[in-house]
Amino acid sequence: MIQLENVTKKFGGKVVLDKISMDIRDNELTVLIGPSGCGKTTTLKMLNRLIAPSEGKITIDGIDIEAIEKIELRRKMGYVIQQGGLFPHMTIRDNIEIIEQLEKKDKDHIVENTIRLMEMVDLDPEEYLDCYPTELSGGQRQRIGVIRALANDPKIILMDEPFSALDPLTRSNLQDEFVKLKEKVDKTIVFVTHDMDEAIKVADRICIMRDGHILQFDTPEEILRNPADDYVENFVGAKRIWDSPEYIKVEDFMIKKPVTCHPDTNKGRCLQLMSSSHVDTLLVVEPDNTLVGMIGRKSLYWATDKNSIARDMVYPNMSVAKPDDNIVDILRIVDEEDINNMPVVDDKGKLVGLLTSSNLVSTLSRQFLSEEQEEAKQEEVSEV
Amino acid sequence: MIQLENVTKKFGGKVVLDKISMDIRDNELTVLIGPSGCGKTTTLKMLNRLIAPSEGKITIDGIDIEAIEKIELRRKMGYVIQQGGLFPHMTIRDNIEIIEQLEKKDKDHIVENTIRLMEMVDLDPEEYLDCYPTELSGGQRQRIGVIRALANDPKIILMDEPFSALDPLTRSNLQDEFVKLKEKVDKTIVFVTHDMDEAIKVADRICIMRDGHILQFDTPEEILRNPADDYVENFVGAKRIWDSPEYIKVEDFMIKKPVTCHPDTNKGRCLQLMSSSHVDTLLVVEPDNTLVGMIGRKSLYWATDKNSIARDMVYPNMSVAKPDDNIVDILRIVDEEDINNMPVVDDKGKLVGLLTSSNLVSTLSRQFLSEEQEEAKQEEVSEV
Amino acid sequence: MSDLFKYMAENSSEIFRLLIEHIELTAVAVGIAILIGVPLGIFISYVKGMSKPIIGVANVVQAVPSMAMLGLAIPLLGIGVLPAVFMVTLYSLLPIIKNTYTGIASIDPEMVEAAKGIGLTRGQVLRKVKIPMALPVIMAGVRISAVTAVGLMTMAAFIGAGGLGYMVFSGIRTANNLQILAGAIPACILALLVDFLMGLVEKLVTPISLQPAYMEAKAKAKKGRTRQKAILGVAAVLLVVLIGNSVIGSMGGSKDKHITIGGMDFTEQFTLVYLYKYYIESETDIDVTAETNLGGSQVCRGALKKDEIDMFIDYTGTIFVEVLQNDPITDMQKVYEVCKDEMYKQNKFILLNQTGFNNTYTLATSKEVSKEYNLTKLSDLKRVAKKLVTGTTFQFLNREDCMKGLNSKYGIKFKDSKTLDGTPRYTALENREVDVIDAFGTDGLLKKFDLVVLEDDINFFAPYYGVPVIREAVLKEYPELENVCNKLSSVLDDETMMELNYRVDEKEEEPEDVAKDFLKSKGLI
Amino acid sequence: MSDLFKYMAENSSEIFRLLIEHIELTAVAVGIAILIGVPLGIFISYVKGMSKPIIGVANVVQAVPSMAMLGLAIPLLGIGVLPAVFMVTLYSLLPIIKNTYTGIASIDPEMVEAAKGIGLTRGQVLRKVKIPMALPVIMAGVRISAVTAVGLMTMAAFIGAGGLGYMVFSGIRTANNLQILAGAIPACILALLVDFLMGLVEKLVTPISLQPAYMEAKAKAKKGRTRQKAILGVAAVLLVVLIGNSVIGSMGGSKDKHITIGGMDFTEQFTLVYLYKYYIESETDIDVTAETNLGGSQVCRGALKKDEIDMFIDYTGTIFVEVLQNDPITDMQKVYEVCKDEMYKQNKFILLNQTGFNNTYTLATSKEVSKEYNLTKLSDLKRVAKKLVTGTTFQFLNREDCMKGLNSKYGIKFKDSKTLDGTPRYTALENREVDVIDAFGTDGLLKKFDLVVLEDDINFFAPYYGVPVIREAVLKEYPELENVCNKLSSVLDDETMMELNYRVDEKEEEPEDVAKDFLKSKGLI
Ligand SMILES: Nc1ncnc2c1ncn2[C@@H]1O[C@H](COP(=O)(O)OP(=O)(O)OP(=O)(O)O)[C@@H](O)[C@H]1O
Ligand SMILES: Nc1ncnc2c1ncn2[C@@H]1O[C@H](COP(=O)(O)OP(=O)(O)OP(=O)(O)O)[C@@H](O)[C@H]1O
Ligand SMILES: [Mg+2]
Ligand SMILES: [Mg+2]
Repeated sequence: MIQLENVTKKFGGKVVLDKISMDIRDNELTVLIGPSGCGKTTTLKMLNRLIAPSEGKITIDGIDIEAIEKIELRRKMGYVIQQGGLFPHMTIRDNIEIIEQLEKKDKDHIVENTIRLMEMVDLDPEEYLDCYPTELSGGQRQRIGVIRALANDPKIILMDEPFSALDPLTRSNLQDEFVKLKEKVDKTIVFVTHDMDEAIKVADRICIMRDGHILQFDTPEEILRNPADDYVENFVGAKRIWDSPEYIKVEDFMIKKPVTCHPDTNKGRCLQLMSSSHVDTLLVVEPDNTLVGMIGRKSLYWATDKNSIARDMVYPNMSVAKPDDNIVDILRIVDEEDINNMPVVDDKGKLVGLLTSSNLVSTLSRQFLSEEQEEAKQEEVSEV
Repeated sequence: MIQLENVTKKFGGKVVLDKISMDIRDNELTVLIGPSGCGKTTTLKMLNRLIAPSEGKITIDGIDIEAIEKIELRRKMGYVIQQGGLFPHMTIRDNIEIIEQLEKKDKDHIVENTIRLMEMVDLDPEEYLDCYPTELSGGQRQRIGVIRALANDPKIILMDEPFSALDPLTRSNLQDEFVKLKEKVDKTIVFVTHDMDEAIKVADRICIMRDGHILQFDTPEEILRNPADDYVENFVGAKRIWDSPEYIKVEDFMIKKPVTCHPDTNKGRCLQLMSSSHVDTLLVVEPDNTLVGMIGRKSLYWATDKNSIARDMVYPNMSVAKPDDNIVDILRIVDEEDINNMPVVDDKGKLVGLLTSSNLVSTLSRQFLSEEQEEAKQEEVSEV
Repeated sequence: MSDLFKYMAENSSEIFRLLIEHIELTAVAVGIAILIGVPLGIFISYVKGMSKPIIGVANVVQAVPSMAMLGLAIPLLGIGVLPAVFMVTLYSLLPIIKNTYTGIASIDPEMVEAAKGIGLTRGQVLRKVKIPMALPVIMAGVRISAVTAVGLMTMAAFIGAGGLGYMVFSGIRTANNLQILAGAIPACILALLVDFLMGLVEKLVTPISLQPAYMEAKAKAKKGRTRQKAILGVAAVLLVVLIGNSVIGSMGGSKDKHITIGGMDFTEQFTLVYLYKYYIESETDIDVTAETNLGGSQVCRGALKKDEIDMFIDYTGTIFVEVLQNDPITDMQKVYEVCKDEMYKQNKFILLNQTGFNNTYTLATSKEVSKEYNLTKLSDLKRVAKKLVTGTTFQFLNREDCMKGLNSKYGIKFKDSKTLDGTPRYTALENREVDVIDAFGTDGLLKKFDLVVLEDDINFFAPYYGVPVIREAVLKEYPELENVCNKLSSVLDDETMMELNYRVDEKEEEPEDVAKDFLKSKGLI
Repeated sequence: MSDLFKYMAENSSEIFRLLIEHIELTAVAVGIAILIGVPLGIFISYVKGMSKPIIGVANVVQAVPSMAMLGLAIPLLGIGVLPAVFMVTLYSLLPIIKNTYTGIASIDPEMVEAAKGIGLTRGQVLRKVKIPMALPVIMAGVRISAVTAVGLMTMAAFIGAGGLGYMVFSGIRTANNLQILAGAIPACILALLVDFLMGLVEKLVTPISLQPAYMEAKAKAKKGRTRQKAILGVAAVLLVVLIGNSVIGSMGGSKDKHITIGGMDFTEQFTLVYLYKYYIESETDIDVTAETNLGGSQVCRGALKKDEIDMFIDYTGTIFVEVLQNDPITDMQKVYEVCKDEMYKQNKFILLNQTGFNNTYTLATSKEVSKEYNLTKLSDLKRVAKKLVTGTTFQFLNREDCMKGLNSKYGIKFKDSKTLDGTPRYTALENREVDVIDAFGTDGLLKKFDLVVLEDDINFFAPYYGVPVIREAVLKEYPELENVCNKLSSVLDDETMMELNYRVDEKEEEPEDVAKDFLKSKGLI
């Protein structure tokens, strides 16, 4: 665990980081994100002692890093540098292998490792290993920077905007690689990015910074669902959550007070209820709110007996949703089963809400409609 | 107009660009996009003669650029360099103003212009103009690189991944600035990026490159809707279109053969029709397919007269959609008017399709469900 | 150590004069080397094919031994400032060219591409990017050159261009370590000063951000610049004044009627040059340049032959023995005539009338002794030598035409002979440890210690009379010079020269002033 | 021009020998300078406070005039290889230190940060990043130093360390431009060679990507490297062999019983040194180091005084006139005795027996003339001079102890006297344009032209007999030397030396071989 305690950094008189504290947990991928110039790189460089904090202290597993030998500290940490930082006088191979070579690792192992890494970032080892950095494109250089940090198989990896110059396909592959890496081999990764999609995709926890302060440090889900303030919400992007629809839960958008009736209500009363409350569906519940079933106009038609009661008219095979199902689950069901309405039931079988097609449509349309409209609709929808 | 004709570039024996031809139109923002190493930067550098093509020729307004004096050519073109390319020995001010100073422009004008530009990219002139590049963060440097290219107010601007190091808010502001710039003051912009969202947002036309070839060169809409091949589709991202929902047209997802009835059909026949075809709504059309209206179960209830015919039972105030309305328009209407079904009618009032809530839901859910499911559903949906 | 301080203090005015000369010479040479070397270095970094040949030439030049270079330069450029500056400039080129070339060639090519990409012309890329970024390396070359030039410029003294080398080489010639150090130490200090000033230049022209550790010192650096500029400004003004002075001086000398009088490198000669200069200038409308400090008589004679000077004051004995390779004889008139004839025959040099001073060996004694033994002439020695102790140089003691001759030819035998050197002889005489010492006829010390010079009534010592030597062509052009010089020459006698030398050496007056003074006091000007 | 080629061709073996010496000296000096300078430059780029003082010291050293440096170094380090290498090393330091410092200090700090960031230690940052990136600048400094050192090393000749400077300075002393050039031109070529080799080193150690324009030449460069390595390999092997040789040579000389014989810088002395060396070595178990080419007799005497050599062969006349400042006399025994006494008194130097050769002025004539006028002795001249024409140097004509004396003391008056110089005298004699010429007693040319040397039966010419001079202490340690040397000395006469000189000068045999040969032929070894 890496801990920052009240760390402040000043350049000249300018305060760049202002008493920030954070815990970076082991085997997690922590993302630092924030607007340009907020101090992400500075924070990262303090972790491997390229920059000394003006105040405060940083510990790794409880040991002040000032007490750890610099070189040892840095060899334990891979470091991907923001602007690449490849050595122009070395071939790509030497750039990648420099630390391994210095540590006199087994030759064959080095070569194998390099080839594996090159393949991981989708660069042809044959073609590029003997080139010099100037012969590579921007994105290719960046990838070399990334694998240089991995070559020595460090426990901690610091990555400063490692994929900023990559196209979406390559980038997405690499993101997956890193998530896998962290999970399979227990790496602690600190990852700077300015791309919220990326952050949400890879992060275990996200630290949102601004002007040298930490605004929020939490899981992606919490940040998406409960942004700490307007700035975070805005930075994350109000519609961002649609890029992670699994965080949109049924309880967030279901109709919370659907129109219900007692199981003993008769057909006429049912029809009357539908008309008076402008709905096509009634939910049949016991007095203790246990869901019995659902009836619609169709069922009323089919029920030829004038005295049929609600309990007898309910649809068969009714699908139900749970309040913490997410919208993707629901859409999949809706899509598969071609149904329009779906009651929401808690663990004990009690009715808590209702999902309808139009309710889904209006939820889904939120991502495309502008804030104001949305806001205005919000209440309306939840009352339908 | 900048034209590339069969331009080939080899580095050593390696073919980096292979006979590419393209027209870059005046006053348009042309985006070059493609995977890392595909030759975007190389193409850009050939436009201002930093690199000479191995074969082929490049013309500007019909004049071979080889015939234009290099310096004149370059001064006519702003150039934002991929890795920043700021001069470390000059202050930010000098970096920005270097060309203006050399051209001995009016001092006051230069100062004003610089301040304006700094404010455009959201950097405090007071704070940064006297700094040196090493004192700036990655994103700050990149922004300086951008305004250096603008300082001399060139007609053509070449931008090589100009916003890759910027956070989403800053980036989005700058994207807007550039779109405005192009529209207001007639600039021709060639913009390299690897970010498809960005490309779609700012581009008039997008050139998708791969391995030194042009895969597709078209408007964003065309590329989104009709990717030239699987690679493009994949590169663009199948779900990408949901980021530009305005390109999703009603005709793309409406039910193309809704259940209709003649205006003279009586109530019983209507009910029968609904049951047999499992729908809640019937569209009432003249024999020449002109839409008369829509009836649903509700209207059948209300029509107490057993002999009522369809024509008399249609809903009042029916909203209709046009086939080239986009999904956002429709959602807005659905949202505002709280309706479930909407017939689609062409310019002549003839019925061409129908939109229903569940049809909308399944369309919208496509963005979240995986390819296979989607593919499978595709036909189903369009038949409902 | 304290000896050294004393020596330097005693000779401070001369050291200072030489230092100034040295600064002028070095500044000009380094300046020219920079003006040539930096553009050349830049040039070859652009034109690929040229770097090898040009650096090759600079290498070859650097490898030529400096003595050989001098040897080769003199026939081409003669003596004086020109060849000295030329030589030092040549030697200064390599570090400047090489470092300029290396500095510019090793700039990050991506930086250059960026500069080109934003539309800088070749020249602007150079001025705005390449030179500023290569500046630390270029300046390293310049500083190496400048410092080396300070040391090399000591060679200038070999060819009469003056400078601190004069001290060093006369120190080496006379094995006088103090003198060597008195020349070498100011040179070293000058080198430090030069490097310091160059360092300031470098700091001023180097962009702050390229200076190591500028961040912490950013504010300070900006403030510091003002002070640096001030120091440099003062230095520059001083230099311009210095060089301007000597340029104007030399320009002032190029009027219509004009001659140059050369002088050797010891006190008497300085004064003599100015004596003739002022007198000629007052009696004629000829303008005279004083070209003092040309080294030995050999050098002066060479300069006269090559028309670099028009006249100088030689000594008859020197011509007779050294040039004509005769054994010394004592007949002053015969010596003069042989010299006059031979010099004319060999070189078309004309010897004007001999002056009245004879800078030869003499014997001197104190007033006291003189009275006691009634000793005023050499011939008196026969009588009293047995009672006297001499204190002479080793050389005087062993030369046939000195002590040995006195003994063998005139049977003069002293009671005892001690070998002593330099000033100690005079002190020993004063303390009466010795009674008679040897001396040169016009030595200022004779005057200082107020001694009695024994009159050479037996014509024993070979004559070393001062005599103006002039080229025939010059005399034809300005025939008036003959009378004027002769008139002055007749006024100058041992007594006078001794006095004048005394004033310059002991009282540390300037030779110019002493000369002017004397001429005025005699009503000559 | 063609003169020059001829001269160089004629002296090619000597030039080559000097060149090899020069290469050894320069290589060692530059090698040491690199070993000191580069680490020092690196050191001061790390330890901020040190850069000023250390560069300051290097500046000061650079500004010391080289002559003064020599003057100061000799008392400390004596003469020979050590002070020469020391001096050149000192002068080579500044460019190396300064450029190393500048190169390292001006590396892009972001690059250094990257290196630190990925976990390189200070040393690794230095080795892997800083040095490779600064290499062009460092090598520029090294190349400047190396080339300058080639030129400076000519100074070595002043203190008996040999090298090409020997040619240059003896050329300067004798105003022989051909000789100057014959020394200077190989030095220049050597400089180019050194720079070329250094260039190869630089190319090999510089990462390809930092070399200008590597891209186009990438494939070529890789191929080229093999060839470069080969060239460098050969050069390195040669150098090691050279230096190794001289090191082993000098080590071999440090056996238990051991003396060093010094020699001056002309042909005869080379042979003499080897003659005594081989003879002593064969007759005793003393090991002798030959320290030839020490400059003039002054230098040898200095070296003897400072125990740097133990013995050398001086000339009686030289001691008598130059050291003791006597007027020349003709009595060879008296001269010898005066010299012997005085040298012992003054320095505890012991003059062993005089040799039989007298390297003084003589007159010579052709066999033909000799027969015609029955002319074999000087006294014969009285009789026939009126009919003869002499061809002599200007000096001979004008010296009292030469032609003038013949005239004045013996009334010998020739029909006519022409002044001629050098070899032309011999040719003129051969063509009978003149009948009698002057010569030095042991000149090889006498032998070459097979001339008759007129016997000095009137004891006219001052004696310049060769005489071994040895320190008393040495003789005490190895008393056997006295007999051995005397035995050899008695064998050496004019005839012999003339023969030997002739073989070395004209037949271009090596002095060692000639000496060995001679001793063998006489059954001496
Ligand atoms: N100087 C060079 N020498 C050799 N190969 C080069 C050189 N410059 C570029 N290349 C190669 O040309 C190809 C195209 O490079 P280019 O820089 O145009 O790519 P790019 O499309 O801009 O990529 P990126 O998005 O990563 O910046 C790459 O494979 C690169 O390795
Ligand atoms: N060496 C320095 N001297 C002075 N100020 C600095 C220095 N390094 C960084 N700064 C300032 O500190 C602030 C934070 O810089 P930092 O590089 O940490 O930003 P960042 O969050 O990494 O931004 P970006 O996303 O643009 O890379 C910036 O305002 C920058 O101007
Ligand atoms: Mg950053
Ligand atoms: Mg690129």
